[in-house]
Amino acid sequence: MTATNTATGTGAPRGRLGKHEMAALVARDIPAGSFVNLGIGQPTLVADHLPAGSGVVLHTENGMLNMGPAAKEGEIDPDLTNAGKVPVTELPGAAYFHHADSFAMMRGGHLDICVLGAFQVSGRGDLANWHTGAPDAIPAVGGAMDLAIGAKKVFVMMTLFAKDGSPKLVPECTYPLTGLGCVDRVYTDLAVLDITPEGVRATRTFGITVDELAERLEVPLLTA
Amino acid sequence: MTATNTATGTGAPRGRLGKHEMAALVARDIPAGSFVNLGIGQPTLVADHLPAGSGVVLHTENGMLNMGPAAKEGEIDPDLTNAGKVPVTELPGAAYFHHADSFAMMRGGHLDICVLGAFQVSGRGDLANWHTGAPDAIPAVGGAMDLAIGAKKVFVMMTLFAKDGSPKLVPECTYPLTGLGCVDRVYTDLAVLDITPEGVRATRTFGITVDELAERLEVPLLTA
Amino acid sequence: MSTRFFEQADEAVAGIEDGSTVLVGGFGMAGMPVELIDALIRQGAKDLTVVSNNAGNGDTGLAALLAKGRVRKVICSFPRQADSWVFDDLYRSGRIELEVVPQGNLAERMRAAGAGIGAFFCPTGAGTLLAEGKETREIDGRTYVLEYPIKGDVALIGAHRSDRMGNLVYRRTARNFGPVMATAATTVIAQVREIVETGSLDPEAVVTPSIYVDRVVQEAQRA
Amino acid sequence: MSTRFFEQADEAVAGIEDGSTVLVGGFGMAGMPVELIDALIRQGAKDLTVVSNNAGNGDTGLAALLAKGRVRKVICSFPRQADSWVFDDLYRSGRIELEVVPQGNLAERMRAAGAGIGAFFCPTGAGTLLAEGKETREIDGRTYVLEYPIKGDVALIGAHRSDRMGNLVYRRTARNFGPVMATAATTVIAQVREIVETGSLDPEAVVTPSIYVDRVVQEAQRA
Repeated sequence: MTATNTATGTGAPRGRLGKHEMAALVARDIPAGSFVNLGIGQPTLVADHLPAGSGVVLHTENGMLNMGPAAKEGEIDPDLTNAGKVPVTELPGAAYFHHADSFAMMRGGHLDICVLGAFQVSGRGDLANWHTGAPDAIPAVGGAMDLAIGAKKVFVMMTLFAKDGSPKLVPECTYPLTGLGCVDRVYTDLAVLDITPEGVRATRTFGITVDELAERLEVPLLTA
Repeated sequence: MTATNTATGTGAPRGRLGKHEMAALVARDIPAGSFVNLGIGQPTLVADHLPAGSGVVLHTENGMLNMGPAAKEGEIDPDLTNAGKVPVTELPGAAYFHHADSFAMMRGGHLDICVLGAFQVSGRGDLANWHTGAPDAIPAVGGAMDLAIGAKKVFVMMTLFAKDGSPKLVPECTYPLTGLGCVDRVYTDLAVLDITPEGVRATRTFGITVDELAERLEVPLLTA
Repeated sequence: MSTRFFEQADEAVAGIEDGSTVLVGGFGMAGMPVELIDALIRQGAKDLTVVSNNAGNGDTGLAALLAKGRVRKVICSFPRQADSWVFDDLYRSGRIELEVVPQGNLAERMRAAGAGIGAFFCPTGAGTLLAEGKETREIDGRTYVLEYPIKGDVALIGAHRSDRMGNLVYRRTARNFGPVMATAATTVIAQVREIVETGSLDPEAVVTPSIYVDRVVQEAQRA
Repeated sequence: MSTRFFEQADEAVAGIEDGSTVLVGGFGMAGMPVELIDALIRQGAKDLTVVSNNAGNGDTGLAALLAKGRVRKVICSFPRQADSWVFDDLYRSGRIELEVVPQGNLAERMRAAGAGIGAFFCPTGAGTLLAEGKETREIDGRTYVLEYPIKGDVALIGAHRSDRMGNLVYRRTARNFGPVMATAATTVIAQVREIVETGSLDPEAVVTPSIYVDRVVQEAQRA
């Protein structure tokens, strides 16, 4: 699964991961029994790749632990949605709580892992994922800042380069920040990047070598 | 009930109230439907004088609303006590909550009335009821400070004079304070005293005139 | 004081004054007190500050209140949605103020209002746009932002059941902001699906005790 | 991570280190995790800071732990009781430290630890002995005292039931400090009367979700 040669775009390096492969990769790195929040968008795909019996418990910030998969036709309950307002289901052992208790859980460092999308991540682990900074954009933050600072580990899932070819791993975020120094690991289509106190380390690459990668990034990559 | 001639001690003015009469007086002043916390000691007697159907809801700070009377033989449940650790009972419509929620309720100003005992009350409504200040005393505060600052109205029940004859309504408390400017009304054996921004007003007296009372106190009494 | 029960949502929202801060429960449609919002539109109070997670969807409910020009300011975490065109238009034309608050701060600031906390140091948003101009402090090596309570004059919330005392229970994730808002407003008005006899709710499972609930009205129309 | 279940209280308390801060639930005997305290005595950890509402009663439980000289400091709201002779004696002879904290501050400071709050301004105790030396601030005309979190290395709590995931429910006023302490300690150990199948607790009535519970042991002996 880690380095299958699935080209997902023209001109892309062979071996680059698609979003489902990235999600599968994240899922494999989540220890059994973890309490996890999956952010809106791509991170929700991670749920589909968690092995049965993993005992991973999903949290949704609108007030629930042990959230089940998206509701199918006939299962939809308007009182039961995830943070993206998509109807979901309840697993045995679920618990409901109000918003202050839910965010206390997040902000108090009780979630083991949170997986978020991002516009940019800096080499120091700063995260930008809530605001494009465009002057006419209406700012909307939701729970992004709370998730960013709260979980024990923050994983980001994103493509490593934007559509215009610019890297999304940057020396300094140019988009407005969500949180400072909060990201632990970045899962991208081309590499898994650990943000460490010493710097950024590419622990796995997909269809590209670390040297090739280093050439395309302004953030230096640790080599050992 | 307000001014029966029940002498409760030798040398006491005729008409001075006993503790049950004081409790009855407090009970009569609690509006129907109020949410009330009765402190440990004499204030708990107030519950016995609330008329049936008053709809007064009792709060106990160890996590319950709609507390019922003390448990009788055969009703005792070690999981159900009041703040004085006395076994109590549950009324229909009760609710349980944890300590942080219970004190949030108190400190957030949601209780209508709290009735407390006191060592001293100052003319400005400062309360001293937790610590004798004796150098060898082990300090113990419990919920006294939270109750003092939290309820919409704080009523105190106490004898107006200590056993040594010194008044317990004082210009400045000499005992360590529980709260500043928090007392609204003081029910004593000799008078009901309202603490107002203008000063202390004796709204009712028992077996003593306001002038006689004024003579025995260092705190001036409003006369109009 | 005792919870009052009303037959009509219009009676339940009577007396809401111009200039009020109104906390509005719900996350998406779950827990949204739609009938109370509709009644507030008919009631006519204006110059309102609305505190809610979102800033209205489609053309009904909160969006309709906004469309009538009754709202001066919105305090919310996520105003921008696919169907938030009413808010978008008002905002872009400068006809409404917006304070964007991280969702957890929104909840915690209302909790603080309800719990008598004067202000609190919170890690969320430190170093970001949303903390600009706010007091910060380093505590044990971490940067915190000082946040103040958000108190409502009125809260409009949706719950599942009320007993005849006003004790409330919610259902699933429709619980969301309701219990917090119920602690944070001077007058709390709940729309419920069902009113049940006192004593029929499990005292261990009451989420909002009656002390927080001023007025209750049963939904006229169930979704 | 997943809650672990133990057959014996002695196994459940294994690994508590000397010098730990131990939060101990209960208000009087209600919710007091007696078997865990007894196991902690056998386990032998010393130089402990104990955070609990009281400072031990009679000669058993917390009082027995104190009597063994294992506790360096007690943080509590009400140490002085009719039967607190063990604490009284240690305190008067200078063999134990005491921090007296208003009961609401005790609860709220642990809540803050669990909720990621760095510090909070609180009205309780302003102008009294217990706020001496503490930072104060006037906010909207009222004086508040800055209070810091109390975080535990370990919490020992008593609950009524646990399911096989570690979700807890309590019973009546035995709930008291348990749910708050469960959020505020690194390792949370619960003694329960009954372990039930996952799915048999009402998800609306779970008070302490399993995320907060590290270890569970069923009481060997029911009161």
